[in-house]
Amino acid sequence: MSIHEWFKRKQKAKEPVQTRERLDIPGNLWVKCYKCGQAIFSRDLEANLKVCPKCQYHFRLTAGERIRQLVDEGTFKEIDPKVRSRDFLEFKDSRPYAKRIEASILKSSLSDAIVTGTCQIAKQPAALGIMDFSFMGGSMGSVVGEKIARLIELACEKKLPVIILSASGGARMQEGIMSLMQMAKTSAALGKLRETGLPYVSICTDPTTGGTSASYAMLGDINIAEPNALIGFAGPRVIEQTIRQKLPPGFQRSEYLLEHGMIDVVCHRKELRLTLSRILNWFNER
Amino acid sequence: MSIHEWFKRKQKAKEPVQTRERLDIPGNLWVKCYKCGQAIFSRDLEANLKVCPKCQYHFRLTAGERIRQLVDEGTFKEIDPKVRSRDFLEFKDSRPYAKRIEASILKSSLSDAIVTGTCQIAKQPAALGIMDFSFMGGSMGSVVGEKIARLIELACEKKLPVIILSASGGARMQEGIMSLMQMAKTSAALGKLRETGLPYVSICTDPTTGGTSASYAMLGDINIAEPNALIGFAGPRVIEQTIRQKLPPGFQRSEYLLEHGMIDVVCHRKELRLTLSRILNWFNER
Amino acid sequence: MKDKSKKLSGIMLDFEKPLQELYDKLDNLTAVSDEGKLEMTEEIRLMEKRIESARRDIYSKLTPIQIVQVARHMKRPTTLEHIDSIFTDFVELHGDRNFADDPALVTGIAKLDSRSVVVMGHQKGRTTKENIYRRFGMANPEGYRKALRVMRIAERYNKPIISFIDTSGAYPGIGAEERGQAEAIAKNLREMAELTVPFIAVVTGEGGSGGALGIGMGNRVLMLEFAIYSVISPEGCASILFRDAKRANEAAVAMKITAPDLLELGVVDEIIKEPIGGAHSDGKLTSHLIKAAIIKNLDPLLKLSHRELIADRYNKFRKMGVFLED
Amino acid sequence: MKDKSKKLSGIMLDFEKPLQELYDKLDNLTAVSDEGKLEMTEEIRLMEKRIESARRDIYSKLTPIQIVQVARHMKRPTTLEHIDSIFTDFVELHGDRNFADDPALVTGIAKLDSRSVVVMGHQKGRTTKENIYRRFGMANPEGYRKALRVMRIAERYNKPIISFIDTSGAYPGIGAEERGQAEAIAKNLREMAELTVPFIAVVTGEGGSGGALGIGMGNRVLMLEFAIYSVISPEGCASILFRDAKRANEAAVAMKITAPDLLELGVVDEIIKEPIGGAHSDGKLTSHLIKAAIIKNLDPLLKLSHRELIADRYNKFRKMGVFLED
Ligand SMILES: [Zn+2]
Ligand SMILES: [Zn+2]
Repeated sequence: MSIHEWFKRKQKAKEPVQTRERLDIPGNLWVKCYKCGQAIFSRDLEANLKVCPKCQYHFRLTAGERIRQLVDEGTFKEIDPKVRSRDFLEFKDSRPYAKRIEASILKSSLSDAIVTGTCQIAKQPAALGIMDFSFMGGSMGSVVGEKIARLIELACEKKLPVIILSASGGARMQEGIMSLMQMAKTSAALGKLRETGLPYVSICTDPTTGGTSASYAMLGDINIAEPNALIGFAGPRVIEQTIRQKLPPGFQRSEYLLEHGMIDVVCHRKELRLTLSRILNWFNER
Repeated sequence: MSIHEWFKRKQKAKEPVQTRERLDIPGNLWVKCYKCGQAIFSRDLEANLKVCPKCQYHFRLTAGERIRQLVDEGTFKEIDPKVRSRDFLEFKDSRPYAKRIEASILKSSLSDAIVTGTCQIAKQPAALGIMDFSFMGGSMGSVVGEKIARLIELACEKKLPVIILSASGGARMQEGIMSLMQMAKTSAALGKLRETGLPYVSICTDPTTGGTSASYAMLGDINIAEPNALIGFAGPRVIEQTIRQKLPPGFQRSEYLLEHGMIDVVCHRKELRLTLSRILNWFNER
Repeated sequence: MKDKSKKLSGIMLDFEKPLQELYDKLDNLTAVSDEGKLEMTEEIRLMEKRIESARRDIYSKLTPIQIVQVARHMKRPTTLEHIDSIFTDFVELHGDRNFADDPALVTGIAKLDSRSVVVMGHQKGRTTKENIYRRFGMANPEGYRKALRVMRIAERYNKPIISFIDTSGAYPGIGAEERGQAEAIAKNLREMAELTVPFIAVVTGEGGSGGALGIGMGNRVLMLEFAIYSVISPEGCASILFRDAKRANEAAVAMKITAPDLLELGVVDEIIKEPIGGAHSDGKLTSHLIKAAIIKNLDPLLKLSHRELIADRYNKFRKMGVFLED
Repeated sequence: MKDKSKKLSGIMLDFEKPLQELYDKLDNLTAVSDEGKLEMTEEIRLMEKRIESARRDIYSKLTPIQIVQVARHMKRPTTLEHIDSIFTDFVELHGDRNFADDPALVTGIAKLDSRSVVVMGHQKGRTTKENIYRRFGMANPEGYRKALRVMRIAERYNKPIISFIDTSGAYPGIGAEERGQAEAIAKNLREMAELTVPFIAVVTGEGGSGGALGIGMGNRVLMLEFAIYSVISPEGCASILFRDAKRANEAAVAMKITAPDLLELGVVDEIIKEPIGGAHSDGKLTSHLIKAAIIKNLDPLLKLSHRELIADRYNKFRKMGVFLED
C-alpha cells in the first residue's frame, strides 16, 4: 500500500535522491537545503552530520554515512554481503525487475536496501542493520527480510542488542506476496529476540512507512525517530483519497508520532550517538 | 472520588433504595418503573427478573435475588459470613461509622456489601462474589476487599473460575486509606488467579464506579455489563465540575463503554445465566 | 428457483453474463410449469444441469482479475456467516480495552464441535449502511488490538485460534494513523509468532496486505479457491507501476495473487474448494467445506507442545523469501 | 539572601506568616550591611539562626490540613527535579504505544549511581502554562499505560523500578473516562502485583486516590515527612460527609492522611525527613535524602529472587485491611 507512496515520491519530490547525487559529484561544493533554501558548503554540511545548520533539516543518509556517524571507527563487520534479490516472479512493469535490481546495485554499490553487521557503539557491542533509501526506495523484499532475520538470529546467538535504522517506503511490490511475508518473518525474529531477553532499539528515519513501519520499525523496546521524519502505515495520498479530506499539519511526522504515543524519543542527529550509547549502557549494566 | 457520587445519589436519586423497600413491604403489590413510569404488578416484575417489561429498565437486585436468578438451586455455599467492618479510624461524620455499620447490618441483614461463596451455574462450579448496593452503597472497605481476596484464593486452591458481580459507588471513605488499599489487594489476588491459569468473569451492574471499577470490576478476562448500568471511574458530577461542560448522552453507561472497548458483552438480565454458562463451559472444556 | 436466478442475475459478474440467457430460459420453463400448462420437470432438470455445467466451465477458466471480482463479490459469505455455520455457542467479545470496539474485525469464543476455540475475522457488510458501519471490513488499530487481546485469552486458556481473512486492507484514515495502525499490526505479527496455541488462518475473500496478515500468521494458512492474497490491490499496483489503475488485470497476473499461485509459493498450505460457481452460490456449503478443512488441519496441531507450535510457526514464516547468495 | 526571603515570602503559607517579620528584619540587616555602613555579619548569622529555629518550631507542630498545604506547595520539588538530582543518564521515554504521550506522568530509564533503573512519576508544572500542559499532574489513562509499558521494560531486562507519587488524583475528564481510566489503573494494579523486579514507590507530595496507587504498589512505599496519601481529598471528603468543603480540616484529621498516620497503619514503610521548613525550602537536599532512602531500601530487595519479590509485594498488600471476624 505504501510502496505506492515511494514511487509517487520518486517521481515528484526528487529531493533526497538528487541531494545524494549532487554531493557525489566532486567539485559540486555547494548544496541547497531542500527545506529552507540555504546554500551550504558541502564540507560544512558533512561536518554537521548532513543537518542544515540553519533550519535543522535532516538530509537523508546512505548506509555508509550512517556507519561513519554512529559506529566506533573500524568496528563495523558486515555480514551477509552477498545476499541478493532474485526476480522469481519474472515481474515486469515499465522495466523488468531483474534489470531494476542490476541498475540499483550499480548505482548504489549496495547489494540491496539494507546493510547488516556487528559493531561497537561507544565501546558497546551491537548488531546493527541500516536501511538505505537510495536502493529502490529502501523497499523491503526477500533480501531485506532475510538479512534482518539473520541479523537478529546472530544477535540471539551472540547475545547482542539489536539496532535497526529504517528508511523505507514499504514492501517491494515486484516480489508480490513474498514481500508481505517479510513483515511476518522479521517480526517473528524479533519475537525470538525478545524471548531470548535481548533488547531492540528501532530508529525511524525519513521515511519509514508501509510494511516496514508495520513490522520491525515499530517494535523497538525503545523507538527513536529523527526529527520531522515521515513515519506511518498508509501513505498520505492514499489517506487523502480515502477520506477526501486534507491532512492536518505535521501529520505522520516524528513529532506527531511522539505526541500520539508511538515514539519514545525524537532525537536530533547530533544527539543520536550519545542517546544510543546511554541506552545500550542502561541495558548492559545491572 | 466516586464515593462522592454515591452519597450525592443517595440524597437525590433515591430510586433504587426506595424500590427495594417498596417491594419488601407485603401488600405493596404495584411498583412504578423509575424509567418509564409504567405500573408493574410486583409478582410480574419478580417473574421478569426485575426488569421492566415495557422499557427493559433493570432494577437493582439484592445479593439474595442474584443468587436466586443465577445459581443452580441449593448450590450456593457462602464463605466468610462473619467478616465484619470495624471502625478502626473512629471515623465520625454526621454519625459515627460504627453506628452506620450497625444500622446497615440491621437494615439489610447482610454482614457487609458483598456476599461470597461457591456455587454451580448450569452445573458448572464457580467461585462467586455478589456485591449489594443496599449496604452502604456497595462501598468497598476492608471487608469487601478481604472477602474478595479470600474468594479468589479459595478459587486458586480449588481450581474454580471466579465471577464477581459489582454494584458499588466505590471506596468506603470511612476507612480512609485502607479502603484505597483494597484496590491493590483485590487486584493482586486477581493477578495470582491469572498466574494460576484460572478465568475471571466480571459483571458490572448499576452502578460500578470509583475504586471498584478501577480494580476488580474492569479486570475480567471477559467483562459483562447489564444494560444501561453506570460504569466509570470519576463520578459524572466531579467530571462536570472539572471540565465545566455537559456530559454527552449515555456517558458512562454500559453501551457507551461497549463502544469504547471496555466491555465485551452488554447482556440483558434474561440472557445472563445462559451467557455465563456458555462462557464457563468454554473455559472448562478443552 | 425463480427467486434464486433473479437474485443471482441482479449481481451477475461480467463473465457470468453467458449464464443469464440460460437463467432466463429456466425462468420461462418454471413459469410455464407453475402455471400448470405443461409438465416440464424433466426440462427444468436438464436446464439446471446445463447451468451447472456452464457455471463449472466458466469458473474453471477464470483469469486472475476475474478471481478478484469473485473474491470481492457482494454476496460472498462473510466472517459472521461462516462463524454462524461452522461453530456453536458463539459469544462475541468486543473491545480493545483501550479506545474502542471495532466492528470491522469481529472476535469471540465458540465451540468447534466439542472443542473450545477463539475465532476472529474481518467483517464486511451486506448493505451500504452495514458496510459503512463495518468500514468495508477495513480494521482500525483497535480491531487488531482487540484481536490480540482475544488471542491472549486463547493462549492463557490453551485454546486454538481460527481467523478468517477478508479485507482489502487496514483502514487508511487519520485516526487510524494517529492511534498507531503500523504499531498495532506490527505487534500482532510479533505476538502471533510467539503464540503457544494452534492457529489456523483461512483466507476467505480478499487478503489485502498488512491488514490481512495482521491476523494471519497461522500455523496453517488455508485459502478458498477463489480468494486472493496480495501485498497491494491490483488497482493500486497498476496505478503505481503502470501509471494506470485500469491495467489492474496485468497487475493481478504479475503479482501472483490466486490460491494456486500462493500454494506454489508456499504462502498457503491448502486450497479449500468452493461450490460450483463460487462461494456466493452456496454459502452454507462453503462454510461446511471450510469447517472440514479446519478440523483436518487443526487436529494434528493439537498434538504439538507449546514449543513445537512456536517452532512450527517460526519455521514456516522464517523460510519465506526467494533470493540469491553466492 | 535578600532574594531568597522575598521569593519565599511571596508564596508564604498562612501559618508561615510569623516568619515574615523575621525575614523583614533580616532584609534590613543585609541592606545595611551591603551599604557598608555597619559590619552586621554576626547579627545576620543570629537572625538566620532565629529564622531556622522558628521554621523548625512551626514545622514541628503542623496540623493535618497545614501539612496538606505543604504537600501542595507550589515550590515543592517535582518529579523531574528529583530525577535530575537523584539519577544520571536519564532518557525520558514517551508514549503508551496506543493513543498519546501523557505529560502528566513522566517515565524513563536512568542510572542510580551504577544501577540501571526505571523511573516514573506524576509531573506537576511550575507555571500556569506548564500546569495546563501537565494537567496539574493528573494523569490520563495514557499516563498509566505508558507507566505499565515502561514497567514491563524494567521487568524484561530485570531492572528495579522507582516511582514518585505526586498527584491530586487521576484526571476526571470525558476523554479519560472514554479511554478507560478505570481499566488503566486496574490493570496497573494487577500487573504491579506480579512484577518480578524490585519496586520502590515514594510519595513525594500529594498521594491522591487511585491516581496515586496506579503507580504505587511498591515492595516498599516511602513517604516524605509532609506528603499526604488519601483515598479522597480532604475537601472532597468534607463536601460529601459534612456537606461543606470548608470543613476540610476536620476531614483531614478524620481520614488519617499524614505520614506518621500511614506509617502506623502499615501503608507506608518509612518516612523520609524533609529539610527544616519543608521540601520547598531546599529541593536539592530533599532529593538527596530521598536518594539515600531509596538506596537503603533497594539494596536488600536486589537480593531477592523473582518469586520472593512477588511474594513480598503480595503479602504486603494482602494484609492491608482492618476488620472483625468471630
Ligand atoms: Zn535548511
Ligand atoms: Zn420501564
